[in-house]
Amino acid sequence: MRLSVNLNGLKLKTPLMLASGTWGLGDNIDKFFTKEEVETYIGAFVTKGISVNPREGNPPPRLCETPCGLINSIGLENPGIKEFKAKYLPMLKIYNIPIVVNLHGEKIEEFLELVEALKEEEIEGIELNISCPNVKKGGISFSSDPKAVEDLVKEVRKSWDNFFAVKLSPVGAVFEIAEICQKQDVDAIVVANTYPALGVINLKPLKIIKGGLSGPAIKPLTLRLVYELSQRIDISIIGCGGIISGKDALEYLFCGARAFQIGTANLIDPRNVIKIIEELKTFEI
Amino acid sequence: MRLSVNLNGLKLKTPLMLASGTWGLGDNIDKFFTKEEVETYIGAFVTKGISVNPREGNPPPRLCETPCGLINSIGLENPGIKEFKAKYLPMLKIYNIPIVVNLHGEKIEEFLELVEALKEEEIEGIELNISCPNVKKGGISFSSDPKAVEDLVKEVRKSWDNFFAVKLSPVGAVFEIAEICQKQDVDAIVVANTYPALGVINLKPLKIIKGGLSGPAIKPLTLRLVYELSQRIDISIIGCGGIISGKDALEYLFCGARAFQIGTANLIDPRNVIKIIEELKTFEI
Amino acid sequence: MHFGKVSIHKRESENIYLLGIETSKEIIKNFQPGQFIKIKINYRLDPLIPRPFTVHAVEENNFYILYQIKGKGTKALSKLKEGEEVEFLAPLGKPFPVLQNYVICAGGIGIAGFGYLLQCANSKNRFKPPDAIFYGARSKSELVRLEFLSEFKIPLEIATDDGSAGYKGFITDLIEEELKKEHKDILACGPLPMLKKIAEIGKKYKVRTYLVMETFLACGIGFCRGCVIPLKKGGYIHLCVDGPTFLAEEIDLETIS
Amino acid sequence: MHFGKVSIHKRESENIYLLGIETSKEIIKNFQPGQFIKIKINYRLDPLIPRPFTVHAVEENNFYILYQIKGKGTKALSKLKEGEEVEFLAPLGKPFPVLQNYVICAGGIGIAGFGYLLQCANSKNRFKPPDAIFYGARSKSELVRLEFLSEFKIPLEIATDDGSAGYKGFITDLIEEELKKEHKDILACGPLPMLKKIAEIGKKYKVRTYLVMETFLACGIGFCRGCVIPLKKGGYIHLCVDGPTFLAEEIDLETIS
Ligand SMILES: Cc1cc2nc3c(=O)[nH]c(=O)nc-3n(C[C@H](O)[C@H](O)[C@H](O)COP(=O)(O)OP(=O)(O)OC[C@H]3O[C@@H](n4cnc5c(N)ncnc54)[C@H](O)[C@@H]3O)c2cc1C
Ligand SMILES: Cc1cc2nc3c(=O)[nH]c(=O)nc-3n(C[C@H](O)[C@H](O)[C@H](O)COP(=O)(O)OP(=O)(O)OC[C@H]3O[C@@H](n4cnc5c(N)ncnc54)[C@H](O)[C@@H]3O)c2cc1C
Ligand SMILES: Cc1cc2nc3c(=O)[nH]c(=O)nc-3n(C[C@H](O)[C@H](O)[C@H](O)COP(=O)(O)O)c2cc1C
Ligand SMILES: Cc1cc2nc3c(=O)[nH]c(=O)nc-3n(C[C@H](O)[C@H](O)[C@H](O)COP(=O)(O)O)c2cc1C
Ligand code: FES
Ligand code: FES
Repeated sequence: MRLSVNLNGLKLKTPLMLASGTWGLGDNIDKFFTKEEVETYIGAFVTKGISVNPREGNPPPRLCETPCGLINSIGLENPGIKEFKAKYLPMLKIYNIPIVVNLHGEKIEEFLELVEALKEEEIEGIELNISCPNVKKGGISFSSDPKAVEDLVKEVRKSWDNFFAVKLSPVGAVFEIAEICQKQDVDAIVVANTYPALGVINLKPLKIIKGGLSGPAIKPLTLRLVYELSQRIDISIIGCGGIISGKDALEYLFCGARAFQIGTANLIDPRNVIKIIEELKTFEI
Repeated sequence: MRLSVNLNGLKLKTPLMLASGTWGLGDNIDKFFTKEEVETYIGAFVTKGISVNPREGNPPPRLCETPCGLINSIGLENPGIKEFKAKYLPMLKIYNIPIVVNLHGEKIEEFLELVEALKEEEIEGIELNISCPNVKKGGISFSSDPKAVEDLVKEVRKSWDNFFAVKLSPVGAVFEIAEICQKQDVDAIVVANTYPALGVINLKPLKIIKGGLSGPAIKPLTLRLVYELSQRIDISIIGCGGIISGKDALEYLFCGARAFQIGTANLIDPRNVIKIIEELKTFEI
Repeated sequence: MHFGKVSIHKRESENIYLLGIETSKEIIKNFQPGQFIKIKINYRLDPLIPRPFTVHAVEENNFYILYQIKGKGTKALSKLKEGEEVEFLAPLGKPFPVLQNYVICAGGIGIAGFGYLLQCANSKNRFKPPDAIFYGARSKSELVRLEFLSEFKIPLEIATDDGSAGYKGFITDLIEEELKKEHKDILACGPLPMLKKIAEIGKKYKVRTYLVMETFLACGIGFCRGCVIPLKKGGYIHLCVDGPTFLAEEIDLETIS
Repeated sequence: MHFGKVSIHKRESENIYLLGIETSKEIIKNFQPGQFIKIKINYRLDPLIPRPFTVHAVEENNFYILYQIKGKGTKALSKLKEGEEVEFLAPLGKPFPVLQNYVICAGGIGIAGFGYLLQCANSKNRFKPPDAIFYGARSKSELVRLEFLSEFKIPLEIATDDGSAGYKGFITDLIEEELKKEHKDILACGPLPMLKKIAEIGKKYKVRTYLVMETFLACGIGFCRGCVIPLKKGGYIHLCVDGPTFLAEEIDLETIS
């Protein structure tokens, strides 16, 4: 099949984007891929969620495996926008593929500050994380508050001309928020982030982890969202949830997604990217 | 551990209930269990969803396996309340364990008609299915309409004195509905039914199935709901979602459930029931 | 579930394997031709649901299934090693009907269930031997168990799509030739297009025609109601308890794809 | 991921197995003691995430891991048969520090990583042999690879909880005795309570104390940020890239459970 995709101006060589938070910030990429491989197989990088100030993230345990799934509660560990620009962005720029910065804020002002800080950089796109279920303020509240999302998206659109995506939470007012994004001229929505979940690390004494569920377990749930959304609205959809094979990716594309992101698959094997694209290539379409 | 449970008067020898729709209506039980086994291991039967009129269910495909999960779209195939009482109930009555009838209606009047029809029978309990994601009217609408649930529950409670449970959908206004159940004196809530999902049966031409996801894949999601609900409200919770081992069941009990139901596990192996209870027994508590 | 041990696991063609399972005679004595088992594939959670396979043959305290690799379940099954323990539920479903003057027709892996029918018919059981076996496949290399089949001394008609063995073309052509000569009942198992064609032929020659159907199963025992086959008269029938063999005229083959 | 083939798979005690993987010298030549691999367990989706194991030994184009059955991943691993293909990511993490006058201390399966350290120290590599090996386990039957360990002619001190071999009691008692005599650095791997005790002893005798830590890993390569160990000075460090071996004094052992 033909691999290149144009998402409202964002040109991807392949429909595969590396999902936020599952491949770092470019610091270890060269250990697993040659430059040529990156530029052949990866449609775009999406960075780990970046906030205004550095965040050290949540205390352990941050991970728990579940049947065909993974719960994470990283708590948005990241170096903050300043260090990101100084230290990490140059490493990413080595590669000739689009960079999409995933932004995390707890208030509209924070998002706008991040957008402002990125304007002077040559960055192809931004993706707003309004869905992270791990941080009480920000994440959860936006996804259940369409009005807040509307205000946020309107302001960001005003000050950012390049590619602009919003990453939805799979829970909350999904359809309403998708419609708002369409109306406010957002270029694409990423459907979706992780699902609120709980894992038991130890029974007695009870030790639990609350976090977001990702991986193959959630594929049928997010696929349903992508399908229903694509039936109702016109905005470009980037599918994200449980893809670990070329066949999984095709399911998303056939159910209405124009591109897709892979997350947990990178953690299982960083070179799954290549397997997925090679599998897509062999598909007759 | 001690196995017997008293759920507001419903006495269970074990906390294990057979979930609705996953073990039939009693017609094949004797092929897999002796009477003694049933009475030793199974806390209560919950019947397949029963409606006023017979329903032949949805056209195939009705099932699709997903990673660690199963999508079903049975469409509430059932013989209707009349035939249920005449033909199936007597088969269930052979066993000396509580029978809980799962009721499906699309309007309040239907539920009330069902309750009326069951009054003359010696039945220990009813469970209202307000959550089935497969039937457009009824199911989906109740779970996103707390007011409708309030009216329904109030009416049913007036005319049914025995054990009365409401089975919630895991999506929609879960917390609001749980609170309504508590306020209206419902004896227990079942948390929860299946998750709206989509499976791809064939890519080209695209053939999909929309239905409800069950099985181990959903365990971390429903466990989260059970935990959060148990922190907020006081009503007895019956956990249901992805239990296939004694350890899974314990996780629910430790996270706030007083009893649990097993569904998909029955389809994998009808005798999983026994394995689960034997595993629970060995647990020191 | 019952327990057994892999007694033999042999590749019969590129994608077809013969799996022998040793278990107790107590269990096997209840097996009838046309019935199936549901086998738990590996001890982990993926694939989640045990997969169904017809009983292919029985020998002392061993039974055999003949299976083709289709997806993840059968791929996982093919990794089983001799000596490994397996869990299965059996016997499930209804036996083949007892027919008098009939032929059997197998397309590809559809041959699997007929082995045990032939064995039973051979041992003065209530089942009667067919007058002929019609067996079609894509090419010679996909025709399996020919030696075993020939033991029963029943005329074997072969067809392959590429003509690499027997008649070049569809096995249904050969059946039609046979029915032109003499009317006989048909018991058929194979891919859906073949079954649809067989149903047509059966109707044309007014013979009783039985088709072995397939659908994804969950419980295999009537619990879940997931395995429906649409009926001509409306409504559905459940493959796992009422089938897998059905009278062609009763099934709404049109709506199945 | 790299590919390899199971060259040996041997039970060493009730719950401990030795798994040899044959792969290319190109890959193995990069392995250093203290580093680990992440092995994909079975080709299906459950368990989903490859599990980490320290390199236990290296021989020609084979490397070995020594592992204990804990949960579903290690149980699945134990079913691997000789000759089967395995996929792994390696080498991961930082090597052990290079120490001069030191002892190693292993509790239970904690012995795994030290095999390769001893091999390297033996072959005039930059790693130096320890002055002694302290090895504790619950009972004699759980002490594994003693023959292999004895090849290096380094004093081996044994302790078992039940006294069935060596000193009856904790291995940390023996270490403390040793340090009373002479101050030496410590490199320790084992269960958390042992590591906490070692950290105390190290502090008391003012010796450099390194602990091999554990946590559930996802990526194993710095991508996911899931493998944090809390630091005394506040903040976290990532086990998979900065560890698994850490200076005891830097880690906030109190908050780890
Ligand atoms: C009663 C019975 C007896 C059988 N006997 C034999 C036998 O003797 N030998 C033999 O080789 N096979 C037999 N089969 C078929 C066998 O069970 C299947 O090939 C096997 O289950 C496939 O499993 P899998 O995991 O390899 O493939 P899967 O990964 O399950 O996929 C197989 C194919 O089925 C499709 N599929 C999945 N879900 C559905 C659905 N809900 N509806 C329609 N299609 C779906 C998939 O898209 C795929 O193309 C029998 C089937 C039945 C019902
Ligand atoms: C760098 C490194 C090197 C290792 N080297 C070896 C080695 O050489 N030999 C060896 O035998 N083992 C080694 N281990 C440990 C080994 O990786 C684990 O025992 C193994 O992954 C367990 O997998 P499992 O699926 O069998 O158990 P699991 O089913 O994963 O469970 C094992 C235990 O961990 C608990 N657990 C699960 N998730 C978490 C979490 N998020 N936080 C805390 N606890 C959790 C579970 O409750 C359970 O008690 C090493 C670990 C690391 C990190
Ligand atoms: C360890 C981990 C860290 C993640 N961090 C972020 C993040 O910082 N921002 C974000 O928007 N999504 C984050 N995600 C969500 C993923 O980008 C992705 O949306 C989700 O995992 C579902 O896709 P998958 O099933 O392919 O993993 C993270 C996921 C994981 C597993
Ligand atoms: C095949 C099938 C049929 C079901 N039918 C019903 C039903 O009629 N009424 C109902 O309330 N729930 C029904 N359910 C939902 C189950 O009772 C249960 O809530 C759900 O499967 C989650 O539990 P599990 O993960 O243990 O299967 C059905 C589930 C399955 C798999
Ligand atoms: S497969 Fe469950 S009823 Fe037939
Ligand atoms: S395990 Fe992913 S960063 Fe360490």
